[in-house]
Amino acid sequence: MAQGAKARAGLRPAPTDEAVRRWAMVVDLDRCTGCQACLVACHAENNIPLAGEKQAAYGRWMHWIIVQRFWEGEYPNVKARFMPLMCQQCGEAPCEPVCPVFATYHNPEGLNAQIYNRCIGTRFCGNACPYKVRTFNWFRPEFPEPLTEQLNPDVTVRSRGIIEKCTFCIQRIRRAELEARAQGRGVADGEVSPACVQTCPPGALVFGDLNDTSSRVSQLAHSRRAFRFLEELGADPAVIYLKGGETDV
Amino acid sequence: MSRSRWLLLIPLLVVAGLAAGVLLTRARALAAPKQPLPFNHRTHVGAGVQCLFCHASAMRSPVAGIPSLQMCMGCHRVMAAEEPAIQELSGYWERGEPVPWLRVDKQPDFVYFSHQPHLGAGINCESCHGAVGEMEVVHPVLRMDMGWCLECHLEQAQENVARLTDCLACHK
Amino acid sequence: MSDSGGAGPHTAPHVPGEKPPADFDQRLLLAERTDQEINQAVLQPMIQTGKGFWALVALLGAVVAWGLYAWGYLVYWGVGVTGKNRPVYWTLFITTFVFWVGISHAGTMISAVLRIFKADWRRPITRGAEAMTAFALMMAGLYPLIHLGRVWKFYWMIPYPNNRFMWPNFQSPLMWDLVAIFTYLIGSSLYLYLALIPDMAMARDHTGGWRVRLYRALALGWRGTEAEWHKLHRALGIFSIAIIPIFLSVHSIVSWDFAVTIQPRWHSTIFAPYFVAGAIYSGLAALACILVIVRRGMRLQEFLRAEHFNALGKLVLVAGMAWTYFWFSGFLVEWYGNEPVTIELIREEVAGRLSPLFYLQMGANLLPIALLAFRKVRTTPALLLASTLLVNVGMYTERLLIVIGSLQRNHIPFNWGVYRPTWVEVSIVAMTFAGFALLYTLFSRIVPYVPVWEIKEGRLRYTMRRIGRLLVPTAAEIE
Amino acid sequence: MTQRISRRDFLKIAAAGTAAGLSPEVRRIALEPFVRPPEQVLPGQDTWYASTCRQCPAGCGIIVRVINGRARKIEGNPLHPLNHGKLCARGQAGLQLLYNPDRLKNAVRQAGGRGSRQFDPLPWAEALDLLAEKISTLSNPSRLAFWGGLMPDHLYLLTSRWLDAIGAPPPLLFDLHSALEGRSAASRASQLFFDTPELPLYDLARAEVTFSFGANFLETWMSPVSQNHAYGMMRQGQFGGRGFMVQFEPRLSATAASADEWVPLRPGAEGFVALALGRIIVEERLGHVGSHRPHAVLYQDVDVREMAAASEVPVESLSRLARVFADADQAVAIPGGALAGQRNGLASMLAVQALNLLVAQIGRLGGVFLSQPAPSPAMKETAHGDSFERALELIDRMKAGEVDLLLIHGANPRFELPAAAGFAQAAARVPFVVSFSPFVDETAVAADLILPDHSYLESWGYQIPAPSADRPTVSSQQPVVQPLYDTRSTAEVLLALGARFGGKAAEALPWPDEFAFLQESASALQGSSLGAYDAETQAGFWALWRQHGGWWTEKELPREPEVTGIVGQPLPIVAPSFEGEAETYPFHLYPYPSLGLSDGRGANLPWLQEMPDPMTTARWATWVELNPVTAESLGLRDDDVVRVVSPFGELEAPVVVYPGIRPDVVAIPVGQGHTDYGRFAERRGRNPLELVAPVTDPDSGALAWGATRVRLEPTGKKVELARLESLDGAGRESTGGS
Repeated sequence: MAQGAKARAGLRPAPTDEAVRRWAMVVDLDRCTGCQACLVACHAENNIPLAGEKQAAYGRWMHWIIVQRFWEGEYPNVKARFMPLMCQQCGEAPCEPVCPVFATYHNPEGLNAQIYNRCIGTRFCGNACPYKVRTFNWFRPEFPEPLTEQLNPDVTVRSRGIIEKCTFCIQRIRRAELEARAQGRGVADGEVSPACVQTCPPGALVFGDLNDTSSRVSQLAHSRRAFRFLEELGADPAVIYLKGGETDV
Repeated sequence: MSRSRWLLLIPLLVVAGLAAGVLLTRARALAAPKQPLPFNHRTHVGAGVQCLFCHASAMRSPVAGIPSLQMCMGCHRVMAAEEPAIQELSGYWERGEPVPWLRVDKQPDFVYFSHQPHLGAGINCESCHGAVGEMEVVHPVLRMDMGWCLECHLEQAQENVARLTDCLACHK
Repeated sequence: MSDSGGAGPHTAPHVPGEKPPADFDQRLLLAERTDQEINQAVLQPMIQTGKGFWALVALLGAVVAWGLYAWGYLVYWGVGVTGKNRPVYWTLFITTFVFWVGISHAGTMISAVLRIFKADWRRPITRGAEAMTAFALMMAGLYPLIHLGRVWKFYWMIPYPNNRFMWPNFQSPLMWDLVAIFTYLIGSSLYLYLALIPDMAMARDHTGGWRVRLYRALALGWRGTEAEWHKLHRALGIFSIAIIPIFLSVHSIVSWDFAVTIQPRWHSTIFAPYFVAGAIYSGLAALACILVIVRRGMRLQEFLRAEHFNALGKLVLVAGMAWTYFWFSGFLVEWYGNEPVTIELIREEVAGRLSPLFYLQMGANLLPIALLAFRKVRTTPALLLASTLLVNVGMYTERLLIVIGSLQRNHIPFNWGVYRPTWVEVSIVAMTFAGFALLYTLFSRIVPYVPVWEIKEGRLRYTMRRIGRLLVPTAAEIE
Repeated sequence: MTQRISRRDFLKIAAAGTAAGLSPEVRRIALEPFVRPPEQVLPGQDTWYASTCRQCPAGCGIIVRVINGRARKIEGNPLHPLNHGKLCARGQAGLQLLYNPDRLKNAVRQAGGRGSRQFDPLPWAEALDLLAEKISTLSNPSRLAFWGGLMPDHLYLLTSRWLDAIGAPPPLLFDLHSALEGRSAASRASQLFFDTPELPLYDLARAEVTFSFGANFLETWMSPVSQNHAYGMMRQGQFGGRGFMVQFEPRLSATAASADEWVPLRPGAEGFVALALGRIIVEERLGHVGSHRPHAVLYQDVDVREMAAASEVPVESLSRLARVFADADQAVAIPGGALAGQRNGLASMLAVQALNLLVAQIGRLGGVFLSQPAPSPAMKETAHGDSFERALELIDRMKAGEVDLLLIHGANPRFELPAAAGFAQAAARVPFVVSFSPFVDETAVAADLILPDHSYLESWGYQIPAPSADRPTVSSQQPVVQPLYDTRSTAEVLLALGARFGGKAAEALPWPDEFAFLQESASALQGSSLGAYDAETQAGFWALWRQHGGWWTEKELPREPEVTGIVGQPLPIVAPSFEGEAETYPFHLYPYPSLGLSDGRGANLPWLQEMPDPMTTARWATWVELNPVTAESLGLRDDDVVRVVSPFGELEAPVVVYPGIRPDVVAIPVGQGHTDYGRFAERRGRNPLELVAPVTDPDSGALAWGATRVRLEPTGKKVELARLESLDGAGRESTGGS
């Protein structure tokens, strides 16, 4: 993290006072029950189209957040573990430098932004992303009437031929910031939460500003259980996982 | 020789065609839409009606909002009630039918725009919508494209420019 | 005399009645031929086109048309009609793109490098090679467009001033690609054209009908004066040197498209030289194939002769060895590095689903090296054709494995994928192969395939002088 | 509010704009401003309405984001004591129920006769006349039958009053979801053990050790959201440190995956394990609750070795687990739905409940409490759900031609019942069938008249959550948007009928409309000192009721159970029995409700169809889970199609080789296999209920859905199952093991 911040200061235009923030998410694997509420909430919030059976079977599904299920051991001593995976909003995002048109770039708040209407669909970022969390619009999105009514007006419907991915629900962040600014105050910790965090029944997901030492995420980020996924690749993710615990009896 | 001169004409024609196309689209983009009723902004503004009196939600909401029929009728039950246009208007009112006004200035779907922060920043309506008060029928005066937005965002206070020129500030 | 194709007055190749030395025929075209005969020998096959030719053109045209339909279909419905999926985002298009860029290398390699080193055997084949470069690049250039999700927005990759303050991202290897390929295409086309001017003039003087008009335009009023020759040689000299770094850069950059990502297998420091070696290998092989075929089709046996194929074969052999060396050093390091993902990839190739491709790749790339070691193979057109075709199959497969094979695996087994091509992709790939063949065929009928002036020039370089009792060839410094 | 604004009054920009997508092809968008602006609605600004989720019986509180008169997003109600602002996948998908393209747009009658699928629109007036006429021409009101399923409590109350008034038998409440989670059985067990029909409440959040016997409480059992919330607390939220959890069931569910230990046991042997544990605790005087003498009698004829053998759980692990359970300060044992699915269900449930008694956890923190009943007498009659036995009785009456008019609401018996139960044939004998389903489901197709109810986002109501929150709670339901179509609330239909008949029916339902009825019931809570809020006026109270999304007490209010005399005699030891000979049908069939589609009612919501199953990551289909050993012995691999044959039917589906299941068990998710029910559900997968024997647990009368044996026949066919995970990845986290 620290090293990430340093690199940002060094390699990128220094962030303005407005945005010393770094939005981050904590995923407590000890709480996650694989209930998939996050996945559906994400579809609802972000107008994510559905692939349908045939396409889904061929790896064309478009979820921005998935819950991976890992098997350990063999029957009868078999264990299954869940691990949600969404865009890690890397500080040193491998997807950013390869985009020829700046459709994906690093925003001042440490978000790994994807500007849909700028994307021309080289899918280079998709190859560069080690987490494979970038999905592609293979066809025109379809919403049989009146399912269009469910679409969230704060999020555009992506056309065919472009890459999309988890944005940490930027529209919710923007809404909260505008509101806070209108009232002449800052955004309080816990005021903003992406759809998945908001709905997560066991409270496995926590969202907040990693650079604010008092925020819940930065507290949890210092937990003994904290780790980053594929940390060795040095992408400096903004998603911090907390290892599942063990109870000895 | 003559052949080569003819050849020279081709690029000229192409350029001319392109130019014509561009101009036409511009003209079309700035044309006034055909509204269902001959609403006249000049007379209303002339009568001293403030923009925000009718477009009240601009202060608090992303959209400025079109005044409700109730609001129109508020005055027009008595004022100029015999005018044919007003007759038509009250026709809508009696049928309880909304007037299908046509949008004048609009942004594409991938743009996030909210009136509230802009008015909050003290920008007045005219600076974007032009002198609506002098228009019989309102038509767009500016092509509200990204360059135009940036011009203004870049002139803001230094500490805000980074935020205001961040793509995510306006793109959704 | 009006013949401006030759250089200076015609001199007999050697003193008549003398028996030429053993290695005589290895030098170039020293047979008893007047310039007229040479011109005719080159122009005849150009002008006389049989049914077979038009049949071929029609066939190729049909394939291209179908490919264009497939492209339209792709643009209309979206990339979903191809076999791409997550995580296999790049497939046949990029593979074929790399392949074509590779092919385009031999042209400059042969004509520029050999020109600099004054290798005389290059003379009859330079034009064929340069043409190959140009057309292969055109085909390659299509793919960056075809594979876009929104091709109608391709111009955002071109840096042009706009009121949005938006520029392309020059950090992206794709932009490097764009620049490199453009430069290379322009450079090699000019290079091709320069060397063409004298022959255009020659053709202008020896043909009739619409051709004369065409050639007059193209010959830029070349008259063959001493000054013109001087300028031409200077220009060619400059180009042949300038184009070499470009030609090296192009394929290095193509390799970096892959190497700059942290995708397992792609993320390798040796990729640039490895790709360049592979490119030259496949390019030279492709050139050999083409030459054998054209030689047959255009009855150029007397220009393209065993000694050319022999020399070319040697080059292919060397390139092949270089490729093998780079491939092996890459493979060895991956193997010993023992990174789980990479090992998974190797397992997949050696024993897994990819093994057929892998062994095809190895066989088709290594066997020719063994074959080409024999002079007999190098000098027998049929055998040469077979082995070089093999090389191209091998190199295409190699790119398949690099692009698609690697993408099917990544750091997260949960996210692995499989890829199945669709008719759209195959049609479009076929389109570029047909397109290349079509352009090449038409080209060979409009432009003297054998650079006549270079042949003649070469002939002048060698004159036989009698010194005492010996008959010695003397090389004149023309270039 | 919403009810006073006509639908087209709303601006239509948002919808038009979004539909256009990235291509701004719409050059001119029509803006339709309000005719009369409703208060608290600002154009383009979102408004949140509090209501109650009706996707499952739990009754979570929701808030719905409405912009320009369109519902855009559903979230949990942060004030609600049951789900604390959280919501599950199915709750989130409620929007697609509202905006489903296959909804019925008005009342219809099936012109070409049942199953013809020719639906002629019928004006409501005529429809009601028709229904009224059918009722009045009944030779005897007892020949009217009302089959209810997942009904909101207010509707249940109205219905039963109305039926009672016209002299018809009370409504039958039976739906597959409740059967699969063993609601009626749990209620019966509670009756026997605590002498009340209210469901027990297990204090997961504060339990140190949790023994769950076939309770899939993180996926579909009872109140998953609040249980998930509690689970989170149990893991990381409590002071006592991280809790310990053991799951006893034949198939490793998502709940078992989250448990610290999974104990695979033979189907129907859960009770045996519980008994054995109890016996060990008593025998070895484990734990720190003093003497076990008073409870010794419970286990006097239990033989641990027998039990171990019968359940195939080794004695060692039994005694280890017994210690773990007894030594904990707060331990709780949960009798789950899988128990109710066996013919010894009730006995097993009692055995498990007894464990709580043994460690004195009845009415203690981290132990067992009782659900809170309706806080006001006005809401007293709440739905508890009937056993499968009752359903079979009604079916028999229908077969015998004793039913002339069948009304069906909130259930889809033709799909949900075991095919062998013969509902379809029975319904064919009923002269006139009326369905209130908003969709054309299998049952509606076999109905003469369909009077589509509103979707729950368009209608009024209230719900008493069961199992309840930690305090008395009523969850209120209000329309968040104007009804999209010419549908009508079933409550309104009943009230209208009442008005027509006059007399007793009218007296029983004196309210002019549903709205008035609910206002009255709500105001019964006004002035309570316990409430989280109160108001002077009825109108004020009603406003707060709607803003809060219901009423609940300010403070937690645990309800301590009283055990009955049943604990004075030995616990019953009942061996499970199964349909089908072990020789010809070597495997146990284990149908389980799918996380997304539940018992099939979610199958028409595309989000839930596309949502991966947490364990197999498969979607859009039905699959058959086999233990790797079993699969290999049959030469089956992933995606091979296998035929599953039971004495009652057969089906074909692709195989999922599943490490977490007993070799002698075959698990199939319920939910797919619809023949009707809209474009997203139709002709997709198979319904395992076709295989299930229509047998019950004689003690509780519950459907013994787990008591069928099957055999497997490879077909040699192969299909590509739409999995999220890569089969090559083989469920590994890293490539290390390759």
